[in-house]
Amino acid sequence: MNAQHEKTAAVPFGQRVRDWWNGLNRFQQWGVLIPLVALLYLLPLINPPLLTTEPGTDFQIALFNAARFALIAIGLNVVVGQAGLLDLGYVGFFAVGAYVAALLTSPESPLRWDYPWIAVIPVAMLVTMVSGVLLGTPTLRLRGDYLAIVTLGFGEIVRLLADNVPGLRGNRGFQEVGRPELENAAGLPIFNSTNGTPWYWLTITIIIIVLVFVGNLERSRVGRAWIAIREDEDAAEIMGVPTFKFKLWAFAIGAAIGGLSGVLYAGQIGFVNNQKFDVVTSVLFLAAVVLGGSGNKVGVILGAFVISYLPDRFQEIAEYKYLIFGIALIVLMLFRPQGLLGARQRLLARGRQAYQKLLGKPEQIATESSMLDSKKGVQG
Amino acid sequence: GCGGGSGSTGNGGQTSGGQAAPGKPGDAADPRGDGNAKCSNISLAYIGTINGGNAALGQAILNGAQLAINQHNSANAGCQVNLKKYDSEGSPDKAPGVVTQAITDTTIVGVIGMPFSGESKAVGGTFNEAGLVTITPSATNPGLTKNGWKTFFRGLGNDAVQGPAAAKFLTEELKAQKVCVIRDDSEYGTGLADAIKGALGSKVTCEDQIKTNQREFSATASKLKSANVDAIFFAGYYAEGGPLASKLFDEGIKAKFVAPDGTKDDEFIKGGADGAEGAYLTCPCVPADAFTEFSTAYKQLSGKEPSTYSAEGYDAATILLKGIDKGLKDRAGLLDFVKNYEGQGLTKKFKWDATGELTDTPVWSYKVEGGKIVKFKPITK
Amino acid sequence: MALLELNNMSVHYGRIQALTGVSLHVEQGEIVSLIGANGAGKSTTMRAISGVRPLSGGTIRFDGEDITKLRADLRVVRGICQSPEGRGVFPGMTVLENLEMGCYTRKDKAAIAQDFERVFELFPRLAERKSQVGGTMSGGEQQMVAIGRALMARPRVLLLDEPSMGLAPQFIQQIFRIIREINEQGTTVLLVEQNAQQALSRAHRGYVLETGRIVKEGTGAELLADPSIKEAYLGVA
Amino acid sequence: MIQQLGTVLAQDSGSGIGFNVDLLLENFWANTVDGLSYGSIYALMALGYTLVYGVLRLINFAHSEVFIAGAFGIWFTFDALGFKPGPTPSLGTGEIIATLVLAIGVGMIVSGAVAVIVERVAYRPLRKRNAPSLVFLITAIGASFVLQQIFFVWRGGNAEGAIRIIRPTTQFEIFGARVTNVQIIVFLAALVLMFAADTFIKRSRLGRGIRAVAQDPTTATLMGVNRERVIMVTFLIGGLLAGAAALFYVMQIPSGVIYTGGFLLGLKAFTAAVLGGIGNLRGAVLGGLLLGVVENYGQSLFGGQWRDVVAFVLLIVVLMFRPTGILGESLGKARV
Amino acid sequence: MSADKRDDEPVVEGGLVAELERMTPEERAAHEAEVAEAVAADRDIAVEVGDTLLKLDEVTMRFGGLVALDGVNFEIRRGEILGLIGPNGAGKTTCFNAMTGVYRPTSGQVLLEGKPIGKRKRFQITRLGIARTFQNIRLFGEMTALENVVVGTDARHKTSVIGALLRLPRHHAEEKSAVEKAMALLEFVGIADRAAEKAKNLPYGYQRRLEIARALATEPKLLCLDEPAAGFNPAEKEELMGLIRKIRDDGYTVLLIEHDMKLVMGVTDRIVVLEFGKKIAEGLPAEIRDNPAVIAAYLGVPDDGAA
Ligand SMILES: Nc1ncnc2c1ncn2[C@@H]1O[C@H](COP(=O)(O)OP(=O)(O)OP(=O)(O)O)[C@@H](O)[C@H]1O
Ligand SMILES: Nc1ncnc2c1ncn2[C@@H]1O[C@H](COP(=O)(O)OP(=O)(O)OP(=O)(O)O)[C@@H](O)[C@H]1O
Ligand SMILES: CC(C)C[C@H](N)C(=O)O
Ligand SMILES: [Mg+2]
Ligand SMILES: [Mg+2]
Repeated sequence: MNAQHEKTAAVPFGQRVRDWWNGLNRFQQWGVLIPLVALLYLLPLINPPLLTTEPGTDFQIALFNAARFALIAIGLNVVVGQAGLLDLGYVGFFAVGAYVAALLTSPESPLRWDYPWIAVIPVAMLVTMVSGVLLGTPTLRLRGDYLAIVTLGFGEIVRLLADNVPGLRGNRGFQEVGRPELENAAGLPIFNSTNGTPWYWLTITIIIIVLVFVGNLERSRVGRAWIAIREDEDAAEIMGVPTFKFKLWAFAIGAAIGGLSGVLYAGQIGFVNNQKFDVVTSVLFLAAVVLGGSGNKVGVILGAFVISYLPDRFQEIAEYKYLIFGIALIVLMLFRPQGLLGARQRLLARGRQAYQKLLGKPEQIATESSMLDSKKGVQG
Repeated sequence: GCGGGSGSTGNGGQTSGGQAAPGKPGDAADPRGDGNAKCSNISLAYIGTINGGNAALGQAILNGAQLAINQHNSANAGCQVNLKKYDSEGSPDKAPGVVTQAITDTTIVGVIGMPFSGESKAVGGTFNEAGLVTITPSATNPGLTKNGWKTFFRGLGNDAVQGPAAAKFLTEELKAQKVCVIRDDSEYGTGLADAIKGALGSKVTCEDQIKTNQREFSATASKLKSANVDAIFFAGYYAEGGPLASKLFDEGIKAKFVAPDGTKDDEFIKGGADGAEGAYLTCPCVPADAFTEFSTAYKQLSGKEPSTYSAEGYDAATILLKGIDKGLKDRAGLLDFVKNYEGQGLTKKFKWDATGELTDTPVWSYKVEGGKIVKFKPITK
Repeated sequence: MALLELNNMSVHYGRIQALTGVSLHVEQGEIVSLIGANGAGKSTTMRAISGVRPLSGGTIRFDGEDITKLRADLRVVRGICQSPEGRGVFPGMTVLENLEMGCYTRKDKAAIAQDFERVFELFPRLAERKSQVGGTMSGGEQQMVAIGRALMARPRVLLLDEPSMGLAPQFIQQIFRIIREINEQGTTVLLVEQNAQQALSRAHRGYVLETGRIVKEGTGAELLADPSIKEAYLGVA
Repeated sequence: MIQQLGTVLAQDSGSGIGFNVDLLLENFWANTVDGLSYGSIYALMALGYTLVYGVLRLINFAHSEVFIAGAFGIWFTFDALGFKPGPTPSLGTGEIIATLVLAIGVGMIVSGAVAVIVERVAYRPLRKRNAPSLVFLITAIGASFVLQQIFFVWRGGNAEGAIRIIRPTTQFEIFGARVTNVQIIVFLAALVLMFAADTFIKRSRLGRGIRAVAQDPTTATLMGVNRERVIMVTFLIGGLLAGAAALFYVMQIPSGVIYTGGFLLGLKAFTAAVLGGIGNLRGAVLGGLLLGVVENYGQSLFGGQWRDVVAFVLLIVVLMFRPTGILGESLGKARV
Repeated sequence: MSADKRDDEPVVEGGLVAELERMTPEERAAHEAEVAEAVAADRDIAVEVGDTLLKLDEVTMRFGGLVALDGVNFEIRRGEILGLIGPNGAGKTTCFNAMTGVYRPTSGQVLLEGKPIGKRKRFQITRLGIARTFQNIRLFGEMTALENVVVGTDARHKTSVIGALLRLPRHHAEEKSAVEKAMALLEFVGIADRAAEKAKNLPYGYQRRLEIARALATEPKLLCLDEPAAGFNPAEKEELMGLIRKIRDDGYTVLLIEHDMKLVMGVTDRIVVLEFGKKIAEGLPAEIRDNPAVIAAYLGVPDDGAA
């Protein structure tokens, strides 16, 4: 009994935080969330001393990079974390988004149009969604790592098309990619390539919206279907889950979010060429998801922050930055093999209430407590 | 007024039937100035490849600029100018990040760079927005000055000059009737190949494209085998140019190999294995071997002989230093200074037109001989 | 001295304690049955003996040697072999290759050939299907492969985790006969069975496991006669 | 708009896509010969991917760096022997053979050692912690980064110029395609190595252990298989083969050795492994050689810049029709 | 939805017993009514009790040279518990696979309510009303027990992806009822106390029960159980028999594969016997028990200590 006592006491930190959070009611949760989000918005202005990436990298830009990465990670998490489809070519969708933005707004593009920047977003999302469906339709019947390698191939093909299709300008790229046209009082553009703050604000606003939608999905039959597919595709289908349809949706939704972040990236940098869309980038996206805790939205945001932040932070010692990065990746994975925040462990939202109603006690995520209960039961 | 040619000290020993290289013009601007400059907390920046692809080309420039700064600082105790270095890895997609970084550093008032055309193009608009003056010692793509950027100044002749010069070299010097133009996928290679094609016209009987970082050239080799040309012009950088030359040699392709400034570095000879020997190189740069004082100082600093654009880098830094020595401390002031600058440099006379181009732009040819790049002939002056 | 001896053994799955202070011993030449309800910790005990689940307390001794920390594969070399719950047939290997895996640590070619004969005799179905891959066999056929494979190892102690699961009635009879037989030939057996009636009637001794603890032990006959066991494990009828 | 879209896709000088059937027919045999000798590199590398994938279900992204480590080892061996980049020295046959044997030995040892070290330092601790499989993948990428960056920090961003021991010269021709001494050496040596690896895995007890661990690690342990040793041997074999591949690469590729040099090659080799049916040794060899050859046909047909596209399209098309590769995977799955 | 269930004792001891005992009798009655209500959903039933629900018509299944099913014919009538028995490898699981779309029969067809299931996808077959459990348990290991069951209920849900994205009212309603129903089902099979535990951490016997609950959640017309008692001790088997009967009483039709003769004889209404892919007998339990062919092929001569 002693041993058992000790064991239950040693609840890991992440679990404790989660338990605490789940213990709060809606209002208390909002009470914690709102100041937290406010702090996030204020971050570029505060530029906290220890966190800052300067002088190596401009902090505001670093924040934008991190936010953009987080958006990508959220999108990829739908595919990898939720639906369990290993996608090594996610960068392809990111690229499609960036190129759509470039083609529609760069003066070097024959397709340039005159609509405001904001109109690029739906077009880019639609195009990437379609490309997701185009890739998914023939390939989604492949299982596991075969899918991974096919998506990797897809990512490379997208990049190579950017290389080889003359109108996509290969290495030369498109310059002066469009941005939101807002101007400040002095008539200068608010969105430019040197000031990261407006871009950062825009991106986290988008992230919050996306999180709401993705969260809705996650807590619905769609999210459950994804997890079921991830766990056992055959069984899921035999239990009535239209697996192919839901996999395709995961792909399309993930793709659209990837495309969206591509647009933001292209706009902020103002330049798009074929170099940023290689396998390594793709794999770094994946690293953000896994590092944060595949399947955990908040986790992958954290993971994305780490992946994007590290190289920016060590920009000063540029020669070593990727070495440090690689070592950090290995070490972090070693210390947190389940991801920084661990995988999702929450019951479905309504499940908690049902549990409460039926048993008159809060949800028990921790298995050990149910173990104790079972001691009484089972066999007399 | 042409800087090249005047005051030649001769250097026949190394040339193979070529002409003498121009020596240092007597009135070339000296970064040391009068030694009384006053300034504080002010920097210039080199932005370009340092460790990335084709790093040797960037380092040659960086060392030249560093030499000018060192000379300036040792002569002017009251004005210590910092040279900040940013590695763009030579690639247009890495450049925006580092440029942003440089722009947010307000002590930086002028930039030596960007060395390559592609990266220059990617960030020209950003510099322009920030009003930060840039003098490129080497980016040659003609289109760069057509973007309306107010901050872009080119310290050498562009490929609208080098292209026709190279074409002239191919047809007149090498007597080539059939030429294959191979380009890489960079702004530079693409632009230059177009310029050459325009000048050669129907003599271009075959074309091919390779990619940055390509390592394997069998496709190009087999294309060339069936094309049967007299000469090959490769528009690109040495990282691919060397191995390409090597592969073509191994495949028994005998056509003359001609390449531009991007290939003109000792690294080409290493990479070219058996194929580099006998290759010709064109460059809108004058041979630096006669700038004896510069060469010695450069060698002292870097432990190497000056290379392709070392002297141009030195000149660019010198011009910016002149402005600082005049007491200019902000970007706007220095930009204005450069715009109106007129003066003799080590390599040529500097006076920019409204778009940022020079008028005085010599092109030379070089040759690989005995495992070294030696000057061959001036093509145009 | 007991051949296999568990002393005050505890096992955790993460923070869940599955076994608490389990002590039991198996003498050379015995058949010992372990019975208990679903989730009592029977399989966990077997895994711990084989070394694929680490102990969080207590010791395991085999033939006088403390093997608590010994690597799992070396325990096989010492002579402990298990046919695991859920069969663990290698799905991509043929029946023959699966059986060969059983004698992975053996080098006595002649005796191996004999054992093949014996296994094929016991399960003619396996002889018919030598080159079918394990993964496509039916549930019961897979169970045959798993048992055959364990027999191929010629262990000193054979751990059988629910060997009758999924087998048709005529095979269940046979399985218990085989267990008897190999025991008589000198193999010690530790048996986990839901079919408690069968298991206890064949066993020399038995233990009852309840929520991770041993609650009863005795000879097979004693336990069969115990009314509380009758009620809980043997069914009313 | 449609018209403009046309401009974007339109053919342009030297790029764009077109069909050049004549060039393909003209170069068919040359392409085949080149493809086989280059494909040998893919095949040897693919074996390493397939083996590791077999036991750990892990796409070992660090394998390309295991390979490049061997290439660096070989480069430094040449360098230490006094050979330098630039023109090929003229050596006697004996000297050449001795140098090559030494080089392949060094390459194999270096790559083998690096592979085993990566296993020990990066993957084994994760196994101890029961990490989910994606974590291995990310760690593999981390390891790949670290190895690459070690070479970068040490040797910089420029390629070590190719050092050559033999100048490729034509030995004979088949159907008008020249076959060089280098190609003969590479192809024969690779065949010997592939055969040896295949025999080892198929015939030896350890080989059977590898397959058992691949299918069900826990049960394999219950059968007395030492899982850790099996895994180590797997990495070692993969490393040795990659080291040999490194020599064949150095002999055939004019671009020298650079820290990023293994990446695309590794990617293609992995593609080859999947093409053949991952986990299947003969599939890996078949996939490697096939990829080498088809890539070459593709490059004649569509132009050099489409070479890599051809490789990946081939992969996708093959998987469409054979979802587990040409020869199928040998790792079985449980039925419903 | 027959009212008599309310009077039934809880089938499985333990589990919620402690909680239930705390309730007042009225609360308890209400609670049980809730459970019963949720478990026996209002399914539209097209077939009368006793009519043919599912029919196997000359179903043949070949794997290479192996004939796993050889022209098998039998039918399942609505409201009955049909036992499917036979030696190992006789083709029982293959029958299930052919019925649920996992395999396509080489020849012959499966008809549900007179209509061939044809080339329908597996999930469509489930929605038509055939649900199953697996011989080798196939749960969603990382999901909680409750969530596993809710996935089953989703088979009947109509919320679209867009609806879920925007949380439309239908989505709300479906979610709410799904969870309640799932919880009730868990209670029905007796594992509600471990609703929040990951499926993979449940002991074997609990996992089997969970599979049954999940299959029931799809509101099948026909429930197919593949060796549900494997890994149960006799006492637990006894409980399982009660559970199966109760499922039938709720209006489901059950097809049962099982090797435990006591269970099969005790619970089934009719039995079909397969051997080597062929049907060798069909009839009432008592007939089958005494059928010499079945004894020879399957049952064997009763052994001394046999249960
Ligand atoms: N991998 C695991 N993770 C967490 N808990 C586990 C795991 N395996 C088993 N358990 C728990 O440990 C306890 C004992 O399980 P075990 O499998 O040993 O039971 P058993 O007696 O073999 O039951 P059964 O008769 O159902 O096979 C159970 O409560 C089970 O939930
Ligand atoms: N995919 C397959 N490939 C080859 N043979 C198969 C396949 N599936 C089943 N079989 C064979 O078909 C026969 C029938 O198998 P099935 O699983 O239906 O048996 P079963 O009656 O369920 O037996 P058990 O009681 O042992 O579970 C077996 O001999 C099996 O080996
Ligand atoms: C350094 C130089 C070779 C650069 C080259 N002229 C370019 O425009 O990119
Ligand atoms: Mg068990
Ligand atoms: Mg079966």
